[in-house]
Amino acid sequence: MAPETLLTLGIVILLLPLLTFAILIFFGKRMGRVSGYIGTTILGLDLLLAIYVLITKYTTNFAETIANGSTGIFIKGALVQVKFNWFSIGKLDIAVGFGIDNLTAMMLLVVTLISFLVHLFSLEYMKEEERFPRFYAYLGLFSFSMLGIVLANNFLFMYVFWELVGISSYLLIGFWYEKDSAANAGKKAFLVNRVGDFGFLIGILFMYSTYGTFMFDEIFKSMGMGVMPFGSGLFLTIAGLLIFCGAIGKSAQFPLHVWLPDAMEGPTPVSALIHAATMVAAGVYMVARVFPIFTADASLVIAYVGAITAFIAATIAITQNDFKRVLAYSTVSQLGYMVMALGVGAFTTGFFHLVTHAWFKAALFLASGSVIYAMHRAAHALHDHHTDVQDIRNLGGLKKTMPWTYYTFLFVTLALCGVPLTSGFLSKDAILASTLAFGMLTGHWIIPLIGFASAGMTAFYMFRLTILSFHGKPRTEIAKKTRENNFPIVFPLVLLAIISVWGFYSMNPTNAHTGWFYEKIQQPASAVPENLQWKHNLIEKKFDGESTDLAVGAQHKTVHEISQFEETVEQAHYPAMGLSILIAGGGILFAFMIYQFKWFDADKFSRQLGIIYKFSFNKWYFDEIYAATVIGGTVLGAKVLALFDNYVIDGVVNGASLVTRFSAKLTGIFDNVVVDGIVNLIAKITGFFGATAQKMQTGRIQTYVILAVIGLITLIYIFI
Amino acid sequence: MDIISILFLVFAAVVIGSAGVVVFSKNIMFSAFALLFTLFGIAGLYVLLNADFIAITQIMIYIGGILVLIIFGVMLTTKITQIEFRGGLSGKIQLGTAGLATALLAFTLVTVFMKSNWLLKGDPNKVAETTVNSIGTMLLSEYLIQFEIASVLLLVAIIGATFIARRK
Amino acid sequence: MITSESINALISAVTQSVTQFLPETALIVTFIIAILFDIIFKKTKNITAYVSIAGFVITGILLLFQGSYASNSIFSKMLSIDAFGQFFKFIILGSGIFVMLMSLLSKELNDGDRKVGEYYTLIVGMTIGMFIMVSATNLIMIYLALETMSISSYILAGYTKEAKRASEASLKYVIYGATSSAIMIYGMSLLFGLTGSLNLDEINLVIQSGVDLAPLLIAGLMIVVGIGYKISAVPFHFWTPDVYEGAPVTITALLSVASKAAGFALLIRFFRLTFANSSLVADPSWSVLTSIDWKMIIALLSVLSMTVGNLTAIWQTNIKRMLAYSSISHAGFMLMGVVVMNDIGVAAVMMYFFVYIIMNLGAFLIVMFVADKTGSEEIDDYSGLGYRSPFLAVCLSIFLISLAGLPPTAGFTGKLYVFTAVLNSNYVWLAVVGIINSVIGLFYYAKVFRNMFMRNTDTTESKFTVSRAGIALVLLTVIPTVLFGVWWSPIAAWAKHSVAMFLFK
Amino acid sequence: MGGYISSIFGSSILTWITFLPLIGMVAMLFIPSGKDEDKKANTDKIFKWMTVGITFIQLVMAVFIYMNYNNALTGVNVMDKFQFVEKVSWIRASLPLVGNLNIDYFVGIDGLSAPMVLLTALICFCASLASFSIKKSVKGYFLMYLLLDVGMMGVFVSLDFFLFYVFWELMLLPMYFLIGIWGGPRKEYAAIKFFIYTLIGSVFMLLVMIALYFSVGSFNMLDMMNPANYAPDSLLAGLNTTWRYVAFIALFVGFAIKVPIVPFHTWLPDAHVEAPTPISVILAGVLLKMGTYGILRINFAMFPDATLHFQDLLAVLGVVSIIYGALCALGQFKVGKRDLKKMIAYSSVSHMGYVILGMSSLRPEGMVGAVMQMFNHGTITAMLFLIVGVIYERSHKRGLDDFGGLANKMPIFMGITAIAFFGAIGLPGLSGFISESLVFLGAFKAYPIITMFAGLGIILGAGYMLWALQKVFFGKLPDVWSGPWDPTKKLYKHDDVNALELGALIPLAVAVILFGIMPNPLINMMSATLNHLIEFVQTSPALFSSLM
Amino acid sequence: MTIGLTSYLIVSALLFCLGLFAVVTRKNAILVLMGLELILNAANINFIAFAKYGGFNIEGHVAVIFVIILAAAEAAVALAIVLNIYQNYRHLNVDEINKLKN
Repeated sequence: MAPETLLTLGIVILLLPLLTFAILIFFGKRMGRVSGYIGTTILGLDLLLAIYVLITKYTTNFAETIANGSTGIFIKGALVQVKFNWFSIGKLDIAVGFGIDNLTAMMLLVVTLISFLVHLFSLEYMKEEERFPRFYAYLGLFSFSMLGIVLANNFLFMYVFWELVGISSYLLIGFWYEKDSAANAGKKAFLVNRVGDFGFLIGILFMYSTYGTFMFDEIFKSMGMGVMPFGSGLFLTIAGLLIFCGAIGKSAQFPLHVWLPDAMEGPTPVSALIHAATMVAAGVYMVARVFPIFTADASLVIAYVGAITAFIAATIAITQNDFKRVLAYSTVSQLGYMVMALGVGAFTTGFFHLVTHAWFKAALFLASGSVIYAMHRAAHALHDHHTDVQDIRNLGGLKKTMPWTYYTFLFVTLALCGVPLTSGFLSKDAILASTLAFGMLTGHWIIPLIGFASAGMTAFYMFRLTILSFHGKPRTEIAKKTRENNFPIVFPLVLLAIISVWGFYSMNPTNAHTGWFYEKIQQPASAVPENLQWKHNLIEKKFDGESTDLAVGAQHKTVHEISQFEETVEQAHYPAMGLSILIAGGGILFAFMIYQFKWFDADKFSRQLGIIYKFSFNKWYFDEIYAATVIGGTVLGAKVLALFDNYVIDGVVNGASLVTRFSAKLTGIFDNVVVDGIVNLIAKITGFFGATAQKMQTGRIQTYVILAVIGLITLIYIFI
Repeated sequence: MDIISILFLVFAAVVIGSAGVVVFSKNIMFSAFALLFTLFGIAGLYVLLNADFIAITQIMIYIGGILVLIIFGVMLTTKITQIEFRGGLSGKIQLGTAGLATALLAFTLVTVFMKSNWLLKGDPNKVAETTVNSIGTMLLSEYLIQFEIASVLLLVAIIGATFIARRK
Repeated sequence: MITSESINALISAVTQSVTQFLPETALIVTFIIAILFDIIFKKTKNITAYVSIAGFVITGILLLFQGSYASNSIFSKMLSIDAFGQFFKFIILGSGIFVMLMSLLSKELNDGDRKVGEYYTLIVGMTIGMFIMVSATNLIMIYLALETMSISSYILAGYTKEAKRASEASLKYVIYGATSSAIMIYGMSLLFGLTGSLNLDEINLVIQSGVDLAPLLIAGLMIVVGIGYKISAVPFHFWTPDVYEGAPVTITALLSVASKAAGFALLIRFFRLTFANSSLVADPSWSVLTSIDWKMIIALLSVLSMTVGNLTAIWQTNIKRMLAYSSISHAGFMLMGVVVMNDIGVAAVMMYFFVYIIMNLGAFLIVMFVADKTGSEEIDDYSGLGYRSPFLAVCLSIFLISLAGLPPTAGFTGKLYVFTAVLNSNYVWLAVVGIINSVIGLFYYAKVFRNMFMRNTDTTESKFTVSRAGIALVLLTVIPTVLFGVWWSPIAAWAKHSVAMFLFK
Repeated sequence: MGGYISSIFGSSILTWITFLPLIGMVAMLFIPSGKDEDKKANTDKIFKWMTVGITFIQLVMAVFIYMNYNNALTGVNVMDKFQFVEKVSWIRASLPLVGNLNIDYFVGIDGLSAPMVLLTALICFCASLASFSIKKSVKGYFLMYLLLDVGMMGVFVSLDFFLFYVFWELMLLPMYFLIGIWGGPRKEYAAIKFFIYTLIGSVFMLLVMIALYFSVGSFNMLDMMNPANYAPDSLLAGLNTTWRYVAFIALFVGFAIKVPIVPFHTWLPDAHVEAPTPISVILAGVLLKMGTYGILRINFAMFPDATLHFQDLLAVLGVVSIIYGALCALGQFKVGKRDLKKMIAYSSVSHMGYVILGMSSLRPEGMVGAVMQMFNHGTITAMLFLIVGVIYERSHKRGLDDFGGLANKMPIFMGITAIAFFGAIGLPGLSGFISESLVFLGAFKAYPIITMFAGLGIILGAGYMLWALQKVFFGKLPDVWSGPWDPTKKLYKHDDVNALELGALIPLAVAVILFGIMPNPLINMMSATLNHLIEFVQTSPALFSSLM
Repeated sequence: MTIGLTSYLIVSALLFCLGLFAVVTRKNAILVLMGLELILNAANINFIAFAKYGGFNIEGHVAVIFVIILAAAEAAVALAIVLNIYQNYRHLNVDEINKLKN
């Protein structure tokens, strides 16, 4: 297969969902329900193409081309990319392009598959919706944007699609904009993301101003040759961290994780698509994409951010009662894992977890959708519009009424908890092993500690959720009346559950490193100067001048040249595995003890924990803190400024009355002397002079004469 | 002290004194008659300054014309009554300001005049022959155009004054 | 002493002078004919007006011919015949004709059985005074001319004599004017004492050789009082608003343009001839004699006039009064051109005058029409005018915009030239003051068009318009106001040509 | 250069595009407005369609200019690199002492002005469609409108400073009347405020113009850019002299008021709030650009030394404007009447800050970004104001609290609104993104720290825009609006936007999307010129000093 | 003390100021006019004095003649105006003739 065809296919994959969007936004209203089928079909086609691209990519070796000029098709290692000029500013070309390497190909599959399944799922789930075509149009836009991130081979396109993802998620989360909570959640998601994007943008600016290009491979190349922002390693670290800010926002890492749980206001398929598999994964994907630029310090920060996120989210998830919110915090926690993995230097592992997590988390969300949908229908049938159908306290016993949903849910929960024979076991175990190795090598023991602790908590809260929802007896009338959903809803669940089986990735159920995944997706060599890397990541063999060519696709690392880190990971693998099974098992057991067998009273337990429980239940008060500080501060500043501005304006006219009003409103905040003061003063002075001159005109002619004489005398005395 | 000096002092005293009466008198008729003395005094000064023709003109036009005009004016408009200076606070302020201003101006002028060098030519003590001759020559030669324009001016004044003063 | 040769020489000099004095002669003849016709044709109402206008036209033609003489001095150095004077004479003549035409349409003047014969006669008399004034080079000549003009204008200001406000205006004017001119003649007497001469060129020679500065300053300032009152420069302006408001609007118009023009011509000529070093032949950048800072004095007057005029104008409610203050501030602007005391400044003043006359006359014309129709001169009563009489309102707006000095109107051209002159002499501070003032000016002009267009927009009061002749007269001013805003080469050329002043060399 | 028709009847097409509205105006003057109601309605219609026709022809001409524009030519200070040039002697008046005062009618465009001409034509056309709702004194309105059009077009095409100044002031008065007569409740105040602010700026420009004239001896802008033309002892001769700085500041303040740059901005919210919709559109769409255009054309090119000296200050002012404007816009949610229009007005302050920041960088990316942003802000903000207008026409309300849920009532409108709002927050794919990114790219190279602060603007921008979007379009529809907008169905047959409004919105939306995806056509037009300008600014002072 | 030019000038200065004082303080319009005459006479004294001490410069005398003529004309006109005021107001109090003001 010619590289051109591969790239063309990639671009076709990218553009097909946009076609959905274009068709549906203009003609959707007339099509009605047909629009759903159109969308699903197109996405199905997309999926097939993605599978085809994946297979082709993984089975073909493309001949390298020698770069000739700055645009055209470039093939280096596993990376096939095309570059072209978007626009030029005189002599300065702004080049962009798309690239496909193994990582991309895999990610394409993840996105299209999940997207397709969500499309399918929504056919049923959203069928009552008035704006059904609009929903599919947005889904198309989202898929397009997400695929754009995946295919981008440069920062500019990355950012472009990054923002598009933001806006389409805004539209999807706020899809039910009649509800204030939904509209707020969409806005919150977008704004919190913007905060991350702000850092991302600055990071990109660092890169562009240093390297003069947006292209990943060119940046890596220059970096490998020792070019650094402002010529300093510190700024390289800063730049890396700024770029990572983008991921913090998108992947809901601490401290910007607050938007994700709120985003559950969106329709559940959207949650599955955006908040399980794709959008939130974009951050992780991006970190993986630019992995070579992170210095040791930057990596360490990344690892800690991931760890903290994983921990905080897990603690919160334990106490939540909303079905989707539990899953949401679980997602945040798992994303923390991925980031942490990337941070400690386990590139493939992190990405592997992304893929496996995508499947089972999507399944979890879709299952929750299935539950909610069923509950909704039941509630509708009972004319009950007050009960919160998402509250797990209102569920229970669904195992019987919804068996398909239950069993798939159970299986993927196991995968999430890291129980052997699931894909989750493979990936999570690998992560824990890496962190353990990292701790051993660097002494940062907190990271593995948190990793294991979170794993235990994950197991606990997932089974809390499962037990409360599905086991026992129905706690409400509605739950009793639920029944299993039909094909478009169940099929995706089953499919996703199936591919969460270990065998799809590695024949060895205990170690994924031997599977095809690890073979195809290999860690790119770092582009950072050696003195800024972890020593343990250095490969013994020194590169000579020629092979310092560290393009993204340069994954052809000689296999037997192995770094200290990789060695340690191998050593740590089995201890970590043992430990993780123990901890996960413990967590599951604990959940059963409390919720299934009720050996302890959960309420009493929480009361005993008191503050800690409250802290967790209120999500560590993040929202409140932000509302009080960042948002409050901004709003206050804006308010003050707007008042100030109002005052400046009106002050000119009716100074005095406004001063009173102003100071009544904002006593002591503002010393109103600045612009308005000056303007007022001028107005007053001119007014005064005008009035004085005015008063001289008394109408008495003799006064006039005196004044003229005084004028004369004054002039004489001035100039004498 | 020669006779000229004494005469000067007398005339100066008459001029300033009666001018003071003009300015400060409460009775308008007093003022009018005081003005008569002032103008006479000035005519005297002209004589001292060897300006015979001008002195005569002063008496004829000023006293014979203008002053009579003014007295007519007074009689036509005013019952002979007391005329106050401006009253009230604002009047007092104005009076004070006016007094100060004119006093300052007088002071300034006097000081400056005492110190200044003027263009002095010839011997002032030399008694000149009559000035009528040269004035006449000058009026009809160099100052011919002024002479003509003055006539236009008088015509304008006549037309204007008659128009305004005429009853409807 | 008196010999036949000297008499012959005198006669030939006088005849020669008279040939160059034809425009003024024509005016005097007009004056006399007007008086006679007024007496003879008592029944024909506006006969003096027609006679006067005809006389003015003839004067204009003769004035054109006057330009063909080389600059020189006539009547024993009493008057100068030069391009400078010619320019101002045209301006005066033009505004005189315009005001007479305007008067023919004025309801204020023509209502009842008022006799208007003297009115036009006095305008002619006033014009004679102004004609002499712009070319006078002798102190007594100056004084006489000033008085001729003043006496006419005292009467004209109170011409509607049964109206209280007109008679009040007249009284104020006469007291203020007579005092000012008395102070001026006192100053002239001092100048005479310092230099022993009444002729400006001889005075100049004596000053060059050095005189005492203190009395010279006092004398100069006292003369400035007399001229300053004519051009309404602060602090000698106080009569202006009251007289402008009280006088018939036609006379207000005449006072605001013609007498101001004469005053400026006099001011410029007086300073040029008296205080500039005349030993340098035709020096376009005059070198001013003595250490008295005349430029600063004028600058002070200029700044005061602009500022006080503008700031007070803001508070006015009567449009004539507002225009009076506006004319004070315009005097300040024109004084900026005098401050630099060189030819470019003079040219700028001339340019400014040319356009100022057009726009100011236009503004007063419309004020007259509106007052005739609505019976009010209050700015508040202009509200809704834009809907009652769009033509007048739009034209008034154009005049006011031009007065404010915004392009593309003629007013901008004037400002441009004045600022050009000021900046050319590096008087940046003065330019800045002027610029700030031109912004302030906008406030009160805007007040009028705000009232006309933005207030009372759904007025139910009847619409009105003016006669054909009225429209023609308005267009006569509107068109040049706009035209000279975008194309002024001819007036600039004329102004440049007209800075040439006879310098006794 | 051949190959295109550069003139019509012997005059440059620029002359035609500039004075076409004037011709229309004169024609309109001779059509009497109808006396009774029916006839008045008819003549009003004629005036409306005449204006639309004229502005449409203008637009066609602008497109024609665009198609015949040679991207390779630079312009700025090189006379023969300008296009569609027409130079006719206008005023030849000599003055004593200073020689001739020569003013030319000199028009021509380069890459800086060409996009602005296009923008002006586009905005004027769209705004003319939005003017159909004008009821009061229709004739007067359109006369003023066309006069305004002449002034704006003239500013962008003139190459003679004097001509520039005349056009600059020419546009002031119609604007004053348009706000003052056809505006909202506080129209008088807003109009006079606009007038005074702008006038203060322009009078100082006048002084500098005269001073430049004395130094150079010509009003030709290109001559003023050539250091060799400065008379050695003139006020503005030399390099980095105090007077040059003063002149730079005076000019800058004049333009900054127009832009407006904080702290000269306070006229803007008032003017926008009170102005009728089409005038807001023009105000935001074109007038503000005149300020930045002036800074580039005059401040930068004539005072390169001062530009380099004040570069940093400029950048700071840009960022202050970005942040301050954004915060004030955000503040509208907490303070005052919560007026949507006011919020958009403040957003303009913020967005124009990017232009200042971009140009201060003196880098190709920043400079192109700045000029791009001028164009894009023009289209996007014009859309925003049109959108407010659409709502206001129907409900006579525009408070943020007065609405909600309009998205359901007006779905098509919602779609277009989304384009405008997302364009304003710099969404990729829409034109605002390109220009803002370019500004950031350029500015970051020159001023990393300052630019980081500017980046905060994108967060705040998203904040207030989305907030407003939610307030007005999302949530529940208040009961007041649940019925049809116009129960009689006379004016609005549907709840959604009507064809006329779409006619105004869609061309702008197309421009926003088109230049968001393919910025090339626009960038190519300007890049040669702007690169040359940067080079000129950076090398000219050295050249200057070598001459001394 | 010798009587010289300065003596005459001092007399004229005092007369000038007295006249001015009358102009600005007297309420009766006719008295104001009288004050004016004093000022003019002060000027005249100057002219004549300077004429004598400036070498019998006859120009000064001519000037005085014109000033006197003017004074007469002015007085006539001013009195006519005053009479008119009297007809309109029935008094001559200049303070109360103040309807025209801001």
